[in-house]
Amino acid sequence: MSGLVETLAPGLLYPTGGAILFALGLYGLIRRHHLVLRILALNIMGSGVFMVLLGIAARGEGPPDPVAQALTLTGIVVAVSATAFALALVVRLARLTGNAIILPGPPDDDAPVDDISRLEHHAHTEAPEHIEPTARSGERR
Amino acid sequence: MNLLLVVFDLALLAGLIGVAWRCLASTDLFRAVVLFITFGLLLALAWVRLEAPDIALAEAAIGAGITGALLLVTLERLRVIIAGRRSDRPDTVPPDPSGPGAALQALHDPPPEPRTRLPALTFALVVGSLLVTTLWHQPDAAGLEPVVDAHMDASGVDHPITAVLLNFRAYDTFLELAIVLVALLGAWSLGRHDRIPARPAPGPILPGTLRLLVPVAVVTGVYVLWAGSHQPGGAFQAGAILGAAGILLVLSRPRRMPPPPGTLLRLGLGAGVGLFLASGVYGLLAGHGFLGYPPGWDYPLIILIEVAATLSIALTLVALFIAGRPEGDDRP
Amino acid sequence: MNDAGGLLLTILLSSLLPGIAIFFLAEHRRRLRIGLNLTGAVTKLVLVGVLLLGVLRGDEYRFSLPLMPGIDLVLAADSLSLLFATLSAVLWLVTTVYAIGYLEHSPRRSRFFGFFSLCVSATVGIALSGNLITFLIFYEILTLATWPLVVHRGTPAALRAGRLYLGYTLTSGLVLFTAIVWLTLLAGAEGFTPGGYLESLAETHAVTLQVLFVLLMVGFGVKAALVPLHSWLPIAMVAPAPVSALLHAVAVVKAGAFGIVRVVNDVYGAELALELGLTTGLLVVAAITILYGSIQALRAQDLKQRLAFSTVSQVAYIVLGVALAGPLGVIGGLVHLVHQGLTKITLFFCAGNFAETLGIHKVREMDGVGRRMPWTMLAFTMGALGMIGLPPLAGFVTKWHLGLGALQVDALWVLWVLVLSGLLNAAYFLPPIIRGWLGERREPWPEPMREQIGPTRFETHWMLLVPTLLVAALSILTGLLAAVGLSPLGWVAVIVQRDYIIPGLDT
Amino acid sequence: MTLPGEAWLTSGVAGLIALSLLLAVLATVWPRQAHRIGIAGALAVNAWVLVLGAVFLNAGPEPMAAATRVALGSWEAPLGLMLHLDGLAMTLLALTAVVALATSLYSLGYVHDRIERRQFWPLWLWLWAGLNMLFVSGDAFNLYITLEVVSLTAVALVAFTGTAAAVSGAMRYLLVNLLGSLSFLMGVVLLFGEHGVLDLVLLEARAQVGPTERMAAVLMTAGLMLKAALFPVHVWLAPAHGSAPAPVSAVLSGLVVTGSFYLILRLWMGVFAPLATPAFGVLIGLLGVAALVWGSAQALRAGRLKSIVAYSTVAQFGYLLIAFPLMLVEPTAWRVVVFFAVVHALAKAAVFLAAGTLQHAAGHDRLVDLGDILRGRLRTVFALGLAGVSLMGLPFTGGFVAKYLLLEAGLGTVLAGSAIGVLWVIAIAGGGLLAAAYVLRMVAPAFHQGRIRRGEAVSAWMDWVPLGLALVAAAAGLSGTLVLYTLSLTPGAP
Repeated sequence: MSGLVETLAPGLLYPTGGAILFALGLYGLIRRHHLVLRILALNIMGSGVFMVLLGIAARGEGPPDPVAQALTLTGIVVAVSATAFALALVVRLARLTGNAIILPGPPDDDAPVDDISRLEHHAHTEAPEHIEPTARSGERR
Repeated sequence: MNLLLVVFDLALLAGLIGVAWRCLASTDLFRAVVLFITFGLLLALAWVRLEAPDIALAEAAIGAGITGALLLVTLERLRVIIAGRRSDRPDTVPPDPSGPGAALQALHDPPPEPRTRLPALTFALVVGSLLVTTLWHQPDAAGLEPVVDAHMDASGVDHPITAVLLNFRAYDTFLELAIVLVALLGAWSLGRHDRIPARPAPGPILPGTLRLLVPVAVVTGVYVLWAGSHQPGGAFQAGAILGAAGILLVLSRPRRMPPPPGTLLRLGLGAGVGLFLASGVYGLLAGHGFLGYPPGWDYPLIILIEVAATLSIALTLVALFIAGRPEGDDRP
Repeated sequence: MNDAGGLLLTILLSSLLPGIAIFFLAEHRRRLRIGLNLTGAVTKLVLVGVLLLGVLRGDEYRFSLPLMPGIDLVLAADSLSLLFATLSAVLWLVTTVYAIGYLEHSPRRSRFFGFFSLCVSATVGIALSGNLITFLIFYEILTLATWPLVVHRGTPAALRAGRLYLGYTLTSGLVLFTAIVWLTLLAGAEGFTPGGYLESLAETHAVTLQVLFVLLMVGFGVKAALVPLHSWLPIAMVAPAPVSALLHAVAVVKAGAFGIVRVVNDVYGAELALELGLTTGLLVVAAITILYGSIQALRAQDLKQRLAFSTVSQVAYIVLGVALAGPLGVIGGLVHLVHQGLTKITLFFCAGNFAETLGIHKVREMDGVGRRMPWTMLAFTMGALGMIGLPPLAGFVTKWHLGLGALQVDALWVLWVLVLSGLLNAAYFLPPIIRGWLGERREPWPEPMREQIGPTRFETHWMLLVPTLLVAALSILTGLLAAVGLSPLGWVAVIVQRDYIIPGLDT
Repeated sequence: MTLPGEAWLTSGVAGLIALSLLLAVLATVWPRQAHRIGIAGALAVNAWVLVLGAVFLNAGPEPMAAATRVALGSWEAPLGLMLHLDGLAMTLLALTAVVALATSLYSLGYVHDRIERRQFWPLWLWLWAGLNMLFVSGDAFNLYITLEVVSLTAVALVAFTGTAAAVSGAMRYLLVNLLGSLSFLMGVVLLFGEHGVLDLVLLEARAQVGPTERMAAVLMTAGLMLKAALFPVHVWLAPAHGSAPAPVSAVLSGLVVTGSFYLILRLWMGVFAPLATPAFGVLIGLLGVAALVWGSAQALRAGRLKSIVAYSTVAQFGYLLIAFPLMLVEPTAWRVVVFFAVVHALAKAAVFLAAGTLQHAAGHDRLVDLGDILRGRLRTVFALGLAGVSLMGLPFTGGFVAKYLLLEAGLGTVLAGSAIGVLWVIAIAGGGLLAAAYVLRMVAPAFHQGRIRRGEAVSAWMDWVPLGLALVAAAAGLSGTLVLYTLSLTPGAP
């Protein structure tokens, strides 16, 4: 019994849990399409990494490794920053396309890209531009 | 090492994995976000168990709190956009009505198609099992704890994590502040901010609570910041707490946000990195190495940087919650 | 030695710098453009003359620039490079004048003359290259610089020809590139050495050297238009006449042939090439090309097409001479480098004059042109007779030496090839001559040029006529005065004497 | 005159980082003047890098004498963070400085709207600072952080045009980048768990062939391959690079992607060096061949000018993968690879800038309708063509010298008896032909008959900077000896 307890020390248990969370997040990232869910999946993967790191820090005797903990702290702040930016991008994308998923398939090569140096402000050109490609591709056919 | 703790660990991990699974499997996004916040709180518990109270504090405040708020406000924004209720933005394109369930995709994600299940599952299983095998092979390395311990007296602070963050690996921490700022610059570059899609709460309860909560949060934040030099706490946790207070404030009066003056706002956002960098460059010029402190000045400088960083982080987090750049920033 | 190297660089820059300046010139700066063009061409000719005298005196010229560890960009002047450099410099000057007259009223002249100058710089670079890598560099630049000239008209046909041209030349360029890298890996970045520098490898790497030789020949053979790699050349005829003249007489085709000469004589060495059995294959390919080109020329009804296939056939004489690997054969091949250049450029100028002045494109349209344009027709006749090899014109000198060379190495069958091709030459060149002088035209000439620019004082624009007569005269003189010391034949004999100490040479 | 060595080098490296960070921070808090700060800074950084390079080269030829490690805050590894400067880092710093200067000047003309300028410059200066930090970072975790700085700024800049295509490209780019970062971070954590240190030099000294190294190598390489858009995880690149503003595309294709590749190279020459086996090399090389073929095929099909250029990046990075098996046979081939990457970065940036000018003049970049503008703007087409020649690997450009050296390494493996080497040689040589085909697609319309139009007016910067950079890319052909010498000053590398 004590052998089992020894084996299941936090220094081993938590890294294992972290690895499972990492794999789980990866699975979700592949499977789900909604961008918010994908961002959640990435966050869960990140938590998995932090759990491995803190689990490693807690291995062995003595106090936990402060460097590992500091790295985790840094990692969490980086993760929240990236998440915030990603969410802002999702909102922007939804505003432009009405969707919060990236449509699968190859990118539309003929979609016009316009040139910011010609625009006074983004807002004025987005709507017509979004309509244009379908009209043109119809022509070609 | 007793059995009870092992059972606790197993239960906690099972809970974490279960919640994460439910979160990623849910078709309702709101539900997924709530589960994710739960996941964050459980994680904080796990960090406590791993003797990492600093991280637990940060996880609760940042991982669960701020991230949760960001996710919820995003869902609300998406709902508003897709429902097409907002007409004050000329660039809103109505969803393609012929698209596959376009209107629903805002807050719902249909269950994934079965044909990707097997390859995805196989891939994830292979990665996971390889990781687990690798981790089980690793020795109980002592890590850097002894090295840090040996240099604590030269660090200027008493708390090892703060010593690592603000002295031994100050460069990382500087860049971490920079990333928070860069994320905001990125969000701002996407366009001006719109109104927070919050419905004014009826009744006196919210304003009353806020009147009580915000001062408490400020006091807590300042305490956490000060405590950081000798016990768990520090600039990031404090910044997150203050930021949370700011978010509450923003939420409580969504329509009556005074536009902040552009220059002052920019200065406030850049104060953390600015001061950090200034101190670092001084260290370089004075011969203590880039981001080094002059002997004897380490404690006051660290505290000064932490104060500025707390302020900047709090401001940045609130700004990230608002997302777009304020009008004042575009004035000539 | 530094100053001496500087001369080589100056020769290169004398066409490159005006070329770059012309690129940025506005279209209407006509005088400045012409001034730059002519200054460049004359300067180059004078400088090459200085170089020629220097080399005759026995001075050495060398310029090198480190390119990669162990590999230098080397310019050097030996007698062989001067043969080609002089030819290019003379013909460039003439062609420039002709091109100015030819393109007088067409658009995008700045672009044309920019690439034109670049093209000639590359050709001279090829002539002055001191090692294979330098040769490759200029060879590829030549490919790229010629493409805009081929597609200059911008018509679908021109673009198709350009694509084909690039497809052939770039592919062969890659083959060449690979072969040269490989060779350099084996033997180092040696400079061209008379007699070759690969003997030490012959024992150990015989098969590799044979494979490399084939690759090198494929690489150069496309530009030299050896059968079966020649298809691009007749199609590239859509280019303006001065470009065709340049492609056929000076730059592209000659670059390929010159490369073959360099490889056989200065990389492998005739002895090693013989020893490895490499020359026989080359000889057979050259013979096939000579006959095939002649037969195709006979079938072609378009005048420029006929000239193009004639080029295919004539350039193979050079290769044939080199592949004979005996001193007299080499003399025949090398001298044909010059003879074919002068003669063929005469013919192309004439064809251009006919097309520009009277809109003549087909052989059968030439009836009676001798009366309308006697001078051009005279030049055409001289060129054609020279090609046929009528004594004492230039072509005869070539064929005489090739024949002797064949006898010298006991390759009797080559004599038959020469005789047969001479007959075929006569068969495809005599009809236009006969039609031109003896044919009669009933209806008036269409006169597209007169409609465009009004009446001309001579039978055509003087800038088209003078260069034509000049090159015709030169081609006649090279034949007539072959025995004089400074004639191409004399110079080639000097080269062969000085650089290829082959026993049995008695001239 | 003798240049002081060691002390200058250490402060020079730290000073370079401090300077580029200072510029970014200044631009952030003072956005109204950001473009002026940016240009002044670009010139200052270039001057700094020039002096640093001179001091560095002067300290040679012994690699150990020139290479420098800088302890930040005077805390040595393993406790503190170390920066390092060696031949590899120095080369890439110089490349970054040149491309960044060109991009900055170009952006003066390209981003002229007052409000957009304020958003653009701080992000761009942070990106540049991030790249500089990436190249000198000597710590595994710090690499993760700098990678994140680079990724976030790069994504933000891609989304900058604000069009649906750009934002969707940016979103995809961000997800890929975050996944790549996490994969990389997991690898770092594994290495830390095994060896208890993060410093690359210490890790290298302790590394052996074991499960941790293997798994970490897989995770970190996969993560970086995602970021570098190496085949087969390249799908995100074309939408992102093709729809970004032109100066951003130039930086992304020229520098950001190269940065990730640099890191792969650095890791496999250091920590993971014992893991490289011939079979692994062949696998990577095959991926490279596939990338070359696929990328070129897409570039031949793409309908938009910038898409062609973006797909060309995928194709050209195939060469870098093909170089891996060569390095296993001929260890010094890594220098050739870096030289190739440097030359590619210069040429690719020039092509993107030229494409941006044409796009601006025409108002679009659909190839079928671009002919009149191409005919009207020959200077830009010339820049495009010249840089394109470098991509083809034809003389007289840097691309030729790089291709020569690569081909030499390839033939070297054949001569060393590797049968598969023939495939590498064919791919290296034949890739140039494919490149020629797609470059011709871009340039040929300028030679068609038809209308001539100059289109919208462009600023002088947009007119001349592409040409200038294309000339630099061509002149890089003369820098081969210098670059290879600089690279030889890398201790620990063959």
